[in-house]
Amino acid sequence: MSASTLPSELAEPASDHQLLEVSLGPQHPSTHGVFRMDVSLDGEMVVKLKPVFGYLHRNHEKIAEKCSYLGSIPYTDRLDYICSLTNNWAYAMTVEKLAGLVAPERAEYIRVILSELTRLINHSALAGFLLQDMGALGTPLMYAFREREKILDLFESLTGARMMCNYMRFGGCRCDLPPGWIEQTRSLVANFPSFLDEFEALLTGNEILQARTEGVGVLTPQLAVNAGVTGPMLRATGVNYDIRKVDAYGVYGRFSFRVPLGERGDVFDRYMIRILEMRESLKILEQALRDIPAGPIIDPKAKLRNLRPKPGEAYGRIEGPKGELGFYLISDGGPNPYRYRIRPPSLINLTILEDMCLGQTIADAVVILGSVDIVLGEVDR
Amino acid sequence: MSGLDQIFVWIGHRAAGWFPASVQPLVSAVLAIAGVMAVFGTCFALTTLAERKVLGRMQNRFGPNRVGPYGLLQPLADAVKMLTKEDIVPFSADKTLHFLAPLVLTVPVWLAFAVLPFGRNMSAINLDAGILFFFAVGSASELAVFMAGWSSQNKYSLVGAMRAIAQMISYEVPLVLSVVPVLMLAGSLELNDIVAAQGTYTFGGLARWNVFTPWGLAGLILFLIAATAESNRSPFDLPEGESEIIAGFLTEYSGFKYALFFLGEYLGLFAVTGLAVTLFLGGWHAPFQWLEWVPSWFWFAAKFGALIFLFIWVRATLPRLRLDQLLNFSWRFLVPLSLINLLVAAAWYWTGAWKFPVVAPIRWLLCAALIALPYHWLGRALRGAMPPPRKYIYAE
Amino acid sequence: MLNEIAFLLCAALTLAGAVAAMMLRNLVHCALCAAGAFAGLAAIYLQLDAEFVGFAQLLIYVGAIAILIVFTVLLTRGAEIQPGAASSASSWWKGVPVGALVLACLIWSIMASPSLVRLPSPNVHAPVKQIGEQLMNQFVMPLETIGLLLTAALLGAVVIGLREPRTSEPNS
Amino acid sequence: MNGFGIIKGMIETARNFVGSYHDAQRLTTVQYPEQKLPPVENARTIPFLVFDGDDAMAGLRCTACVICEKECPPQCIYIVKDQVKKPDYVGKMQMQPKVFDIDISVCMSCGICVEVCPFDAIKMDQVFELSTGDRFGKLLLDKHQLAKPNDYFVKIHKTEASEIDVRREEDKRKAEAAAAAKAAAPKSPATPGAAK
Repeated sequence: MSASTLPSELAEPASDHQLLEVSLGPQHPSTHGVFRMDVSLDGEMVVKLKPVFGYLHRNHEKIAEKCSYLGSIPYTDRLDYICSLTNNWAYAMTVEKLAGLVAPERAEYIRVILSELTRLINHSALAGFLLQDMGALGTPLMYAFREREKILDLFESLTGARMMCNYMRFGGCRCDLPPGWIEQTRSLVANFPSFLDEFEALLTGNEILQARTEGVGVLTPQLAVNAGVTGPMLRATGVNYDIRKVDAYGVYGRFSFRVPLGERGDVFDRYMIRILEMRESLKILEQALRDIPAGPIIDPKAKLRNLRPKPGEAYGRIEGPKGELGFYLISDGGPNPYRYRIRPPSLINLTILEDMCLGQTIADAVVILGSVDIVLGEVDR
Repeated sequence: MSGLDQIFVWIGHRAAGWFPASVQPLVSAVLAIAGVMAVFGTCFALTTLAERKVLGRMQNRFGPNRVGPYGLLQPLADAVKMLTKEDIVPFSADKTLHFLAPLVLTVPVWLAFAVLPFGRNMSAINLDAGILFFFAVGSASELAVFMAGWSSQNKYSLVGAMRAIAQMISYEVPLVLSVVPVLMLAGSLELNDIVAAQGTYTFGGLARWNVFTPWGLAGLILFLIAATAESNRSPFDLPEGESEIIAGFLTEYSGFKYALFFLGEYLGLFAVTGLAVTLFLGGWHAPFQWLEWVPSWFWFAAKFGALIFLFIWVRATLPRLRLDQLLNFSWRFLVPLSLINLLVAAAWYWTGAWKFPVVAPIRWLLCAALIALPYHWLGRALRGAMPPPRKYIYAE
Repeated sequence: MLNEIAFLLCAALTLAGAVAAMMLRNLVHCALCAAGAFAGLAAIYLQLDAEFVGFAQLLIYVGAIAILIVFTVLLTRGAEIQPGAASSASSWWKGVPVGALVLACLIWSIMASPSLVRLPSPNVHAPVKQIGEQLMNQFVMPLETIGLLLTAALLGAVVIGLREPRTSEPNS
Repeated sequence: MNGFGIIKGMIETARNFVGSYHDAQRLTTVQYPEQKLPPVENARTIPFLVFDGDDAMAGLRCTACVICEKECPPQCIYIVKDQVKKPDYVGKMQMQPKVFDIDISVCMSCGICVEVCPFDAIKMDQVFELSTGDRFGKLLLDKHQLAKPNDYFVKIHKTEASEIDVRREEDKRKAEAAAAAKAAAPKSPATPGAAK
């Protein structure tokens, strides 16, 4: 759209057949990172929407082919930089399948605790950013970040870094829980529901929020399943698919928790599903913290350096906060993988953005993008 | 008439006295203008700081506290920043309009302060048609917003300007309509008469302000909602919806013109708040009889501060409405309600003549019901068919 | 002395606005100059101490009609700057005599009319209350008919403006 | 649209506003330069080289085995071996690095070099005020800037450091016992009955 046509374009604002081409470009306050939507508007209504991404492509999968198995663990932190521990777990689980290692009990419990804490971080941050897109100037976001900071402090005292944890290893975890860590986590889990109640009191009953989200960006279960959408977005449309229940990987089989399912699949359902999922994660955390066993945290057979799994392939997947995060590795017996492929839930959930946004206004397109919960690190890899 | 209450009037007369008689009216006018501009200029500076500090405290963090004690010099720092920042004008912009827009927005808003009574005989002019002057001057801001949006030759500012004009036109109707009951019962358009009408005190020494009557309370709520929309503040800040169209019609402005726009916006807010205080909260009258000794301008400032805090509080809490909801809300909710409010005021006036024993509470409840029921029905109609409350099934 | 200067200033503003509204090439500039002319008129009313009319003029013309004109200019795609369109037709000299003729008969009819003979009525300070009462008592019929007329015009505008509901073409 | 949800939300922000004046939970900001968060033991920012004793270059534990250089994912360590050998803490002759550079603008503080180092020579530091004016020169730290004494290591990572010191003391004592036994042994072949 060269500059020369701009003035004439502007001279006749949208009437029936003349569309206003606007690119909600990589530099836009509410695209959650470098993501562009080429939108053509008829007045305020979205007529055509083409998502453009790739601005944050860092060639992660090719670098992993040249890096040793151990070397690419810190890179998985940078995939979905909000929930680094679940990325680590998915990668470590895939390599364990490849190399035939088994993590001891205590390590599996620690992994469940850390991934549920990461789910709390992700969902509360999402609710905060969704309201920020709707115009609530930062108040819900600040409440969400106040709770997220407490969890990040726990991560820092355990793994050393708040967001780039680099904690899981093949066959277990890098270091054991520091003294007093479990008590701190128990007290956090104890008073987290009070934050959720405060958050719901501030938002869920709010008429403006209901007006802005009900019936907006409706996703039908058939389209969701056909497009391969997973995670809270899929469950918001009513489809019962949660990999923690389907695969029962790790020690999830031992915990009793429920999976909330939505009714209409619009933005309000997605927001509510994430709030309810946070309450379920709290239940899992209570049970895991209650009966975490003592014992070693790494499989004695696990080798740190020049791990050479026997040739073969493996696909490991977990229920990440954004959906089914999968790693597919092919090993040719060498110290680094022959092929290293990631199934990014954010990218796959993003492919149907246009179907949800057609017919809505530009303000809704921004809110729908917010409810899809994308992180560009994972979308572009 | 205690000395402290009339201190500003006394200073004005003494200062005017030094000049020859012929030019005295001009001097007193200039003094009044200087006084208003000084007071509301500093009030603008302090409100930007107060807004950031109160917003901060509501979000569990400190507001600005690095520049000066408790951040008091922050407005000065902002002003210097705004003055020194480069004033970028886009190449394809319409230079003259781009320059004129902030002026056309700010100048009329200063005029609106001429009519407001800040204290006992402390209003710049006693215009016979005071409120009409206030709204006449206030309506020029739409033109300025259009000039800003159009001259920036930028898609976002064009969309922002369209939204701003649609919002301002559709919220000016309820703004004016919610003021009409006050005029009807006060019997005059002059603001000093309206304040005088609220001057008497009832049995418990409680002042007889308009807000204590059902139509007054409804009128104040309607007026404040329409006022937030007129001054583009939070639930209705669509014209510069940060998350959607970057900064709406302000996108292409920087440097001092940007600051001028904010000055115009805040002054519009002050003017409307001043009017709300005068019409519904009894202008400069004390809330109780035994508080009469406190100077009158203090009461005006206290009520003014309370309403500004309310605006900031609303800004901290509520998300933004969509354009179609915004217009529906005005035309299908506020305008009918303010028309019904006229009926309630009439009912209140006619039931004034009843004399049987416990008349006041019955009369109050009757009129309150007259406004509450339509409020509920219109609310339900606006929301459309009540969708069944969401039930979330849990799969094991 | 002060009044004369003020009056001349307002008159100059009004005239300049009106001429500019006619002569400028960019239609949006014309619309805004027209708004300037309306404001000048309001200033003249205020000088004649007709407060109510002055503020009403400011509210209605500058507040609403100017926006109306600007919107019509914008939405009918007139806002483009027609490059090269001469602001005045080539055969302008034919128009001059016609203009002079119209001006002559205007001036003649004003001079001949009896109203000039009457003494200028004392500037009665018409407070708003008096205007209100007059409107409600003496001129209630014209007020109601104008109200009906405006409502009819409003409904007509809405009907014309109602876009035919576009059949949204089903996509993919 | 009856507005009670909005009022409930407003009460919530009001509670936070009032709470921020008396409840520590509702005002969580740490005023950074004046107040600082207590240091977390496991925290890690950039690596540093540990040396025993007081002479940095002589007491350097690093034996230039270049394992960390190979394992570092972003390849930000550069080592050049020195020909001169020096005895380590148990007296065994070990190599030492002539050049040991870490480019801390490339380092992503992942801590893999610490895990793979067999000599406990490189550990993760906790200093984070590293901003410098020069993007290239000053961010390439050489051996002298990286070396820090062992008691600094004990101060910041207490548990890990104390374990390592205990193990090293034990090795040193075993080595001296072995050396003493060896020194006593040459005399014993002359008198076979004396060796125990």
